[in-house]
Amino acid sequence: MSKVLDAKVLAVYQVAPETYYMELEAPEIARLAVPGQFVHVRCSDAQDPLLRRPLSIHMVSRPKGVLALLFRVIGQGTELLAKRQPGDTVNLLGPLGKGFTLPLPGSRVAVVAGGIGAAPLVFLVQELANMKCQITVYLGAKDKKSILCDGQFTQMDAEVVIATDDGSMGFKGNVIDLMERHMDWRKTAMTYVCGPKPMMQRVAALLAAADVPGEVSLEEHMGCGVGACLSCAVKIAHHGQITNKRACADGPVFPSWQVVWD
Amino acid sequence: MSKVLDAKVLAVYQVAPETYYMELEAPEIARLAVPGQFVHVRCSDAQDPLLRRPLSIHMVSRPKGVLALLFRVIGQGTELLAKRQPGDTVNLLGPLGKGFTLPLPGSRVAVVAGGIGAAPLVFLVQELANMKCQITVYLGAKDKKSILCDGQFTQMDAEVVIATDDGSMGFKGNVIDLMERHMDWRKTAMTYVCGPKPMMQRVAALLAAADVPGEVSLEEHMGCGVGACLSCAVKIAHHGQITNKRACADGPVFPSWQVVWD
Amino acid sequence: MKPNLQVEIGTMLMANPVTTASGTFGFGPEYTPYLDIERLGAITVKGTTLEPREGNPTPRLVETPSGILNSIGLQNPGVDYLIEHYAPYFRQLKTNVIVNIAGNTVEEYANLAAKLNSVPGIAALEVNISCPNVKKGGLAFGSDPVSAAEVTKAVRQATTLPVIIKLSPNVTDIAAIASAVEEAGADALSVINTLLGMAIDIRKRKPVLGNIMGGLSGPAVKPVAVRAVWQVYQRVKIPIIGMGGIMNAADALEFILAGATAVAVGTASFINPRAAIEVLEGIERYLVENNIDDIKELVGAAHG
Amino acid sequence: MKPNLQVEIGTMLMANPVTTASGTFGFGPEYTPYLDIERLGAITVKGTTLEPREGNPTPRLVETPSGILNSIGLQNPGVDYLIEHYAPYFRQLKTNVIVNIAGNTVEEYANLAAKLNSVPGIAALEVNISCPNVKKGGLAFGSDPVSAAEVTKAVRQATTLPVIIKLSPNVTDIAAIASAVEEAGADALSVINTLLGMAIDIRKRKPVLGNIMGGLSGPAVKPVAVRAVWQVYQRVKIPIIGMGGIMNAADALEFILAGATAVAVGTASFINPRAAIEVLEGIERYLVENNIDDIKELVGAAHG
Ligand SMILES: Cc1cc2nc3c(=O)[nH]c(=O)nc-3n(C[C@H](O)[C@H](O)[C@H](O)COP(=O)(O)OP(=O)(O)OC[C@H]3O[C@@H](n4cnc5c(N)ncnc54)[C@H](O)[C@@H]3O)c2cc1C
Ligand SMILES: Cc1cc2nc3c(=O)[nH]c(=O)nc-3n(C[C@H](O)[C@H](O)[C@H](O)COP(=O)(O)OP(=O)(O)OC[C@H]3O[C@@H](n4cnc5c(N)ncnc54)[C@H](O)[C@@H]3O)c2cc1C
Ligand SMILES: Cc1cc2nc3c(=O)[nH]c(=O)nc-3n(C[C@H](O)[C@H](O)[C@H](O)COP(=O)(O)O)c2cc1C
Ligand SMILES: Cc1cc2nc3c(=O)[nH]c(=O)nc-3n(C[C@H](O)[C@H](O)[C@H](O)COP(=O)(O)O)c2cc1C
Ligand code: FES
Ligand code: FES
Repeated sequence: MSKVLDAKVLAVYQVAPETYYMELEAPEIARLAVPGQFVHVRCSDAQDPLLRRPLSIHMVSRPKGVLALLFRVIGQGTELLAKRQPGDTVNLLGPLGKGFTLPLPGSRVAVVAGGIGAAPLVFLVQELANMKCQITVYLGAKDKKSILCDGQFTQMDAEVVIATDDGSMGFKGNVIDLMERHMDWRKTAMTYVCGPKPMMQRVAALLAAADVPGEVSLEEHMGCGVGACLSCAVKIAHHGQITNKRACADGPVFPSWQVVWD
Repeated sequence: MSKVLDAKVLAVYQVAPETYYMELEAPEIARLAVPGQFVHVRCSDAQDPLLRRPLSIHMVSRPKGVLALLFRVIGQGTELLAKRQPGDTVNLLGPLGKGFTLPLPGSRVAVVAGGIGAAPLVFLVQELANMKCQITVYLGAKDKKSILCDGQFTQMDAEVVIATDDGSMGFKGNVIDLMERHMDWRKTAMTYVCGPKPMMQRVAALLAAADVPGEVSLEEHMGCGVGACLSCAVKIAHHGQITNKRACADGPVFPSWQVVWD
Repeated sequence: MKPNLQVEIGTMLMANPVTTASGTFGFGPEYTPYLDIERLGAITVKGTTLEPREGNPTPRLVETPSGILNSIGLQNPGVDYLIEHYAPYFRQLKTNVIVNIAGNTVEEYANLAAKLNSVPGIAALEVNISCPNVKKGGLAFGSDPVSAAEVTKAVRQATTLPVIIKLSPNVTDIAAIASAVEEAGADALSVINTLLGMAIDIRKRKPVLGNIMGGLSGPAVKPVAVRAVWQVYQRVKIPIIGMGGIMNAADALEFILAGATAVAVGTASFINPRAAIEVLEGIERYLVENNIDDIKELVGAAHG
Repeated sequence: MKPNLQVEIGTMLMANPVTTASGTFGFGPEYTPYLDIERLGAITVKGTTLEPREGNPTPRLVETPSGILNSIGLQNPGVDYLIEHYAPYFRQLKTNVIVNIAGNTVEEYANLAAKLNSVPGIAALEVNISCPNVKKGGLAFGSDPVSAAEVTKAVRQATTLPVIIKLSPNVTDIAAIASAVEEAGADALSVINTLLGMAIDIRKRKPVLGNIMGGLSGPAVKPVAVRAVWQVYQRVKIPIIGMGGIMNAADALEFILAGATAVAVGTASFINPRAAIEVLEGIERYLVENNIDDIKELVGAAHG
């Protein structure tokens, strides 16, 4: 079940270049949400920009009824969103989509995050930590300044290994290179991936080659967000058949080996 | 000469129901402006609402480089404008249009304001007071709460007579009724009028019947504001000929006897 | 006193003049978490074809100023699937379900109409004639009066359901098409489908949409849609379902005053899932506030 | 190295591809406080008719979502006044002046073209064929290929100036009209004029505009305009001046990539009086950043 409601902004601040953290009062959504789901956010009251913007649920505090977003300013919508002040309201539609498949409690899992892809994975690691999983997070970004959520992951007792393109923090290179060295992820029950498409495609290939199950969170341009408009089609192979699935309603999380990358 | 520039909001507050006062740092415009002129204000950075909004120059302080607006929240544009905070910027195009014709120094003049029509007349009375004119202001509104600028007019040594529709302040009735009792305006060098169109039309008739010169400030929906698009046509009779004039460039102030009311 | 909101589209009785626009509301269940769809006068469901369709390559959607371009390409599971899986659901609904159909040839339209004719749960057919006529080099059926009338006749003969022809705005003279399909037996008209448009990605130097061109909808098109309803109303006697950029009751009232008997809410549902119900409530409020007993008094009232 | 921005519209050389859209820029002087109009590749001035025109009743303008509807009705002082009062000013300008003309009959267009032919200071004629053909019951010249071609031929024969035909988007097949006017001797095309639209005042229950219908322009129409340029580019060889909702350089580049050799900035000037110059500067910046030596490399580049 999902809701549409005005949520009060509790806090908003910049956490990295062009990246904002926002806390919203939305108890109904916080209560229902599972990791990997998203909210469809109205960034303007006017008719331009018109559409909502899909943003992952970054964290929730059910006792406090709080939902957090972590987003990068890309264009008009996210720019307007970043300007909201505490006390303002933001209209949310959610929680939407199908989240990550959780493993058995105590499992060993890997989490792979590229750039802003870290956003939904914090909520996931919250849950995994509650389930006493053994978690390794492979965290990549352009440079040290752009590394997101490393502190949060560490606090939740996840092992965090970092890669930056320029080597300003952790391993110098990208997350794929990093994974190719650290082979621990081969022994996991599940690898969860979120990041830029080319990176997810390469991680999916890595997982497939090692025959390790994984899940990726896909991004497609969305209209409705609720499965009605078929804008967000992604090609999914299942039992030898390729069909269109809706990123918003059938995903955004899909098994890494089923995605037909183009 | 007119400018287009980003002006910093210095102050903004509500002064009456749905009515806001805004102070902007705009020295170039303050320096050039004369009473009766307006600025064309961009109320949104997005493309909806698209057009600028014409607002009269309410007051200027040339030494401080400050320009003030007084506006009523009517729709989308003015609503967005009222939400600006000190420190924000507002894009202004101005000063635009042809202002009021000033009388000889020391003249006896009348000023007639209906509702938000008081906005440009404060700047006018500033100038008239500097010219040591003898000023009577006929000030009308729906009720006491909606009477605007009476304090300002009094401070500038203008005589202020008030009419409210419900009698909650001053004379009970409209400004026309008030003028019909107070016949002083018949002895003036000029009567300046700004308010709702039907009121201006009736005042113009009153002035014509008494053969007293007057000027009215007209409102028309505007595109460019600079005389290029011909959206803001008003019918003006001159030497027996009726022609289209542009409210933005040839006005907004026109001789009361020349306006062809429809 | 509650004003009378009931309107008729052919023999279909609508409790109120509000429906949804095809392709923007799925098959109904997608929006049930947000509103009671049975309160609407009807729901109009996704375009259906004879065979299942995969639709167009992605991206299928791009935002434009106050609008969106879409090129879904009629992805749908086919009419047989609809009859088997959705019709039983439609039947339970306490509102009308309008099924939107699309074909490549006149025969396909006729077949679709015949297949859907006796299916319980379906209140009316809306015929999308903005599709390319495969036999005529891909020109849309809706782009000339003759082929528009042909489709209308074929559907008319194949069904006893009310036939609503959905007009394309991408024509020189929409009233001429309207008149031709009225003559050919249409019970009502939907006005308008999307405007043909496109967007270019200046970084990639290629069209944004996988299918190059798409259909423009949303508030941006409202002035064109109101004008189309106005022109069509002056030419035909059959009722019009107005649509194109309706975001709220005020927008819907523009269409009704221009001549629409009913209205459809499309793109607005993406922005506000409760848009259709809010349009309905707002229309009712307007009638009450203006002491109007019957919505029909407003239909075309702006023509003076 | 500075990229080459020069383009040719027929025999008219433009130092850069940016001009203004007729009716949105007056006769030039209105905008000189805000930008150096001589830096533009050309300015296109207000539509001119044989006799002076009073224009339409007010309101003549209404804002719509991301757009405006206008029904100025070609208010203008007439061609003789233009020749006498504005041409001397045009002559002094260090840029091209394109004069936009409009008529009620083919003869009027021919007369206008003949009168303007030998006038110094005028670089080209842009022919607005969206006007009603008085002899054909008011159907717009631009709405069918035959009458569009007739106007083109008549103007072509009456002048040696470059002839730019300005196409209406309110047609079923804009490429067919484009092709017909190319054949009839047009040197270039302006694509597009405004979309026919209207708005209704729900309080007064009457159309907002004094003239009932008006022309829709601004960002709302951009997707339709880009599509039109794309379609026309595929059909004709003559250069296209693209316009319709260009607000900034990114928008202008969409038109160029779709096939426009030059672009016109219209409604945008109302919102930002410096828009035309900023479009020019932005195009130049894009070329530099992408190491493109010549704007011509981009024209139609999205067709792949
Ligand atoms: C399920 C899902 C979850 C997401 N979670 C996050 C998150 O937690 N943090 C974050 O920073 N970003 C996230 N994104 C991406 C985010 O939606 C886009 O960055 C955002 O929509 C850009 O909007 P804009 O107006 O700033 O940019 P513009 O480029 O101006 O947007 C124009 C249009 O393109 C769409 N668009 C642009 N980029 C994307 C994209 N990557 N994915 C989908 N639509 C896009 C916009 O929604 C809008 O309709 C997520 C995307 C999806 C699909
Ligand atoms: C020369 C001039 C000076 C003005 N000075 C003032 C002033 O000092 N204070 C003040 O409160 N108002 C003034 N107005 C009126 C003011 O411009 C409108 O109230 C304002 O544009 C409404 O915008 P909106 O978006 O809030 O309303 P909406 O109704 O949403 O506006 C829709 C469109 O209609 C136009 N519009 C609506 N009402 C008017 C109107 N009365 N005149 C012109 N265009 C209108 C808007 O500009 C916009 O394009 C003045 C108008 C003119 C022409
Ligand atoms: C995503 C999307 C899908 C659509 N699919 C269909 C369709 O299958 N059949 C059809 O006749 N119209 C379809 N349309 C057009 C709408 O039904 C409607 O005519 C148009 O969008 C204008 O209304 P709006 O501006 O309120 O959306 C679709 C529109 C959108 C936005
Ligand atoms: C107020 C106004 C007046 C116009 N007058 C004319 C005109 O006289 N002749 C003409 O050919 N086009 C006229 N146009 C159309 C524009 O030149 C242009 O084709 C159209 O507005 C699309 O461009 P835009 O969206 O950038 O404004 C006018 C447009 C506007 C907004
Ligand atoms: S966004 Fe509409 S179906 Fe996914
Ligand atoms: S608003 Fe453009 S001429 Fe007055």
